[in-house]
Amino acid sequence: MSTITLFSASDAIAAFLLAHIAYVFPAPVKGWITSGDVVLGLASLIFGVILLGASMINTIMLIWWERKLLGRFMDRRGAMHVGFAGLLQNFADGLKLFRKDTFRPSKADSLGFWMSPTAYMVTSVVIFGILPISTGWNGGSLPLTLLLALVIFSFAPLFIFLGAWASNNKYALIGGMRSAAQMIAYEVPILLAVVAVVVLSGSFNLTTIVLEQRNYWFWAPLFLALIVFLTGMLAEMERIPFDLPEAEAELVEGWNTEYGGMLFAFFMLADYVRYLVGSILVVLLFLGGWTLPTYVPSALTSFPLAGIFWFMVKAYLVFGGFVWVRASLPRIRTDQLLRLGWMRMVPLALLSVVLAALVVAAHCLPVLGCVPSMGG
Amino acid sequence: MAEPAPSPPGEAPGTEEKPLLWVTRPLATAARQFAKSLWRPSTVIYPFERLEDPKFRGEVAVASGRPIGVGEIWDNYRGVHALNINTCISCNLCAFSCPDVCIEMVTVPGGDPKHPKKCPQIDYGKCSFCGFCSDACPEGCLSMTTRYELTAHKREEMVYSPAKMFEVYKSKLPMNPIRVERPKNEDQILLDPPICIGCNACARDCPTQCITMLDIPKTTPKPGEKVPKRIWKEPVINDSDCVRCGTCISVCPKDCLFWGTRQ
Amino acid sequence: MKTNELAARLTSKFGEGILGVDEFPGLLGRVRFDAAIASKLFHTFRDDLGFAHLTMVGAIDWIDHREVFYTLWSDADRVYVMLSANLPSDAPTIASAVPVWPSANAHEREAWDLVGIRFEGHPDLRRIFMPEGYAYHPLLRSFKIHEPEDLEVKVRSE
Amino acid sequence: MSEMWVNMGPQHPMTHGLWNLRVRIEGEVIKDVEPEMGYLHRGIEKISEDRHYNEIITLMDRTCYVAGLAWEQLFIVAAEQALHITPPERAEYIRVLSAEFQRIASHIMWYAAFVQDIGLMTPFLYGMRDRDLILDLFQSYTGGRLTYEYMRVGGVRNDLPLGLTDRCRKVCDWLMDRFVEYDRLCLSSTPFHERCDGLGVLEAPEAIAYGVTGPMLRSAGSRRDLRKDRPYSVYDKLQFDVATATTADVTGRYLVRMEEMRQAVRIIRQCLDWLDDHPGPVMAAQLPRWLGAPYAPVGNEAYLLKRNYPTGVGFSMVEEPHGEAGAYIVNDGGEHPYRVKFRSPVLINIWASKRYLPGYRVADIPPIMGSVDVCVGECDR
Repeated sequence: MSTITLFSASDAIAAFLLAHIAYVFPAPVKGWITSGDVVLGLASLIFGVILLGASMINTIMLIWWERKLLGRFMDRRGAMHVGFAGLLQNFADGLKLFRKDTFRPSKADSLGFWMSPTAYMVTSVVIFGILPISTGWNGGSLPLTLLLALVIFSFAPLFIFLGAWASNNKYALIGGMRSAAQMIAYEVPILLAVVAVVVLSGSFNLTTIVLEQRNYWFWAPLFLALIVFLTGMLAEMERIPFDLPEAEAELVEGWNTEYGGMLFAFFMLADYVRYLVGSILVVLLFLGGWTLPTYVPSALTSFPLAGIFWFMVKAYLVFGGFVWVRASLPRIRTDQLLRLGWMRMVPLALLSVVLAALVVAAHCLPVLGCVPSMGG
Repeated sequence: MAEPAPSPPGEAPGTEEKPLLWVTRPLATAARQFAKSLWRPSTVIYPFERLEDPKFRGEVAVASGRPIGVGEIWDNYRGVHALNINTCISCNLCAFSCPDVCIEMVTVPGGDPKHPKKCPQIDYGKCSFCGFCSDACPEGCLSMTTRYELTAHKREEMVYSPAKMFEVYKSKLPMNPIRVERPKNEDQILLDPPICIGCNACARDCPTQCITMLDIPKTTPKPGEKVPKRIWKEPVINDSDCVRCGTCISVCPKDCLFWGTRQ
Repeated sequence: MKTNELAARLTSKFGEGILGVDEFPGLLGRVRFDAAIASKLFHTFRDDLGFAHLTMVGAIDWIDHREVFYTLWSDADRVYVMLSANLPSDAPTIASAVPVWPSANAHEREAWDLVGIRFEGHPDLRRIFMPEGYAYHPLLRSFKIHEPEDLEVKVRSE
Repeated sequence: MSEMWVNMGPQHPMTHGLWNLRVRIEGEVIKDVEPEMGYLHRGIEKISEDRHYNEIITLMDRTCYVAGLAWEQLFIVAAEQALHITPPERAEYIRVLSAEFQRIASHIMWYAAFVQDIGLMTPFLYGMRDRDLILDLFQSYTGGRLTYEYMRVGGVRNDLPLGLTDRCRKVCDWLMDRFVEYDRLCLSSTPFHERCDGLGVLEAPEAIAYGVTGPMLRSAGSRRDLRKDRPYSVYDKLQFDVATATTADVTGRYLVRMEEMRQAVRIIRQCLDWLDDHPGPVMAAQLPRWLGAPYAPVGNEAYLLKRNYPTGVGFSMVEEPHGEAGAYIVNDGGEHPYRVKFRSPVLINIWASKRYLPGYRVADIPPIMGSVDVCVGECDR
């Protein structure tokens, strides 16, 4: 592909830097430094830093977006004083949290207590490395990107439970256990809904899945799967109405009750990273990724970085939907949540797999104008 | 035992209207509010938009679809007191009526040296803004305004001296226009004449100058009593001017004044 | 039911245990009774007279003695009645109403806490408002409000 | 998981105030509870013994800080009985108007806090927004937004200002629309029913035995309402229905409170019509001196013995927004009451949680305790 991608840009920067640094070293080292391996390594590093910065900024913008949206749903304004329309408010909040003392309860387990926020943060951010934001804007095009993303996404309950247990607090422990139960329960419908997408697209590669949606976006045939996926994502992201692990009415702050200052900020930021990842997955799997329908005038899709722009617009709108749900529904109970997951979502997801298979079969029927390109 | 009555029709609203779908109605309600408040939510950006600003009241009322304006009758608010030092008669009634004992009468310049003028000083750290003091004020010089911002860095700053409250008065804030209906009070200050020594303390300290010492012909001294060699005087209280502050009772050295009803 | 009917019924049942039935504004009456018959009287009021609802238990310190009063409500007659018993100040003890009306539990804890009435047979007679180990019963007339230093010391020494 | 005690409070989002609910749980199931009160005990009964009758009114506002006027009415009814004073009828109507508006404000406050307890924050802001209108009305005739100090022994502080009744009518109409909106957010929502149906069940006989009153009792099908059963003030001249439900659970309490708000609007409208037609004084013509507006000092100790004040007792029970509040005043003929005893409905309703909480789950505590409508100020006094 001739367009500049994020990775090729990082590669160029790395090569440029190494080529200029190499002069100071003797010849054998010089040769090794300018070799492809080192360039690739540095390029990956630069790529990671750019990605981290972009994801963090997007995350903080997401918090702003939620605050503003939620404010309007509730007949109030949301953040509005720091920066234009409160855009910088979350940076200010972050600074405030950064300046706060981080402390550990005396009877908390040291390793688990310190490790869990970091691990939670890392496992959340690292998903960005494999999500294709636009054509060419991903780190690696592995054949099983989708599965990898979901696997990393489901690490979280482990670290949540670790941190909750380690902080030696009853509320935290209850919250952690709820979190583990809830996330494990909702892995199943999510994966089944994803299976429907995979059946329809014939690939586990996210880029391929997006490209397969060039004729129609998958939400139309897979509406049931979309509902299941959205519900499951709400549960995985622990948002109202499924935010039982941090149900503040009974559990104070749930599993992160004992965390304060920057540690809390880590948890909170990682939460929003996960919200962003969830919204992006919805866009990738069901809403056509960075593509727009063909009847859209080409002026809207041809400007520079149009793919990323439309992609982010979609992701933010999907997250707006999550905010809308948060503004209108109360939180449900653990047993009801599990019942909803196993009794309603799993059958619906299975049904949607069958529907996807039917759609594929219909494509192969000659009377409907067989489109044999489906499937891999 | 309470009679267990089945819920009559119409007494349990909402039960008859079943939701169409799970969550559609709450979602629609929130969305409607979103559309309504998109341009102008009904919250107030407090330090910049103020309810006491008349222009602003209308704006909020129109924008948020409220039936009445925000803070429409703001002037009745019971806020910081305004004190008109010039008309204060030092009657002490405000201090007596204060349930929190936060009013202290302090000397202000303006009185004659023998009888210094005293005006109320209010400790807002204790004040509960009940308005009993301004209700009790017979001259209407202590009144409550719409000022409500009382933050201070030190406790001493919460104590408002008469001069400070006079500045509040001079700032022309809207005064509380509510005048309290005073019940007719038949109790008066009465005199127990045999005990009175005519010392003039009550007339001297009366804030409204409604006590005059009149010559009383003291014709029949009690047997064995030593008759002072001076003219007997007794206080006579002009009842229409009396504000019933009780100052005369408290200064009377012989406790010969008391509350009662004239037959 | 009228006040005199109530008086007649109670006197016929308890005899000298009932010290008198007074007129009381807004109530069916005030039954003054001897603390010795408290438990039986409560049962009579709940079971025979239909006063199922105990609304208030309180106590007054009359310096030379203390008075415990109970107000009861009857759903059938739609009327309140007040029971009151005088207890000696040095041993203010009366039978608990908890076996009859469970709602007396919190009321009696409050009366013990604030006025120092002992309710015999109460399952859990602890202080309810004041801290555990507090030295005073604040609603006694001998307790003066303006003694902050004194209070502090007493609480700490416990 | 083995059993453990969890302290919910004194500073906990569920408590709505300062009290402690100790819960013994096994897994997520509640085995036993132990409410602990007293964190907000201010000794109002003791302070009242040192205050003039009218000065106690300032305490009444602070007894329950969301239903100040209801508690003022409670005290006033008892005090007027103890002092043998009859207020003018117009004052009674204004009091009922205020108390009913206060009932709506308190129930809206309850609604806001309760729905936030089950995780939905939007109604909180809607509720606060709508309650603000009532506070605006209160401010326009009492002068206060939270602590009103409006009622006086023998009447009320001042008459309604011009145009207030029309403004009240507008607010009433607007509120009726808002109640529909509240129901749309909660009653038409399946998750709400999932969270509230069948929780905290307390049937009527048990509720009566445990002394539970107010909406909690009426949600069990009992038609007990002191405004009907033992009318005080002018409630016997007003038309309204007693709101009841049959389910005795959290949803039932929600329905009862919502209906009570509608009935309160109905009462308010009748009061407004009456007030428009009957101008007149709002303060009794004859009052003892120490109750009049200037609270002059009493005088010398020697002459205190000369006074001839009436003695008496006052007993009042009032249907307060949280339940049945009571006051018992002993007037021994002084300026201060000899003893004031208040009955707090919330204290008993909370205490009965020993009966209606065990068996449910930890996640059910917020909706159940939320449906009690806890106001710690009046619970601890």
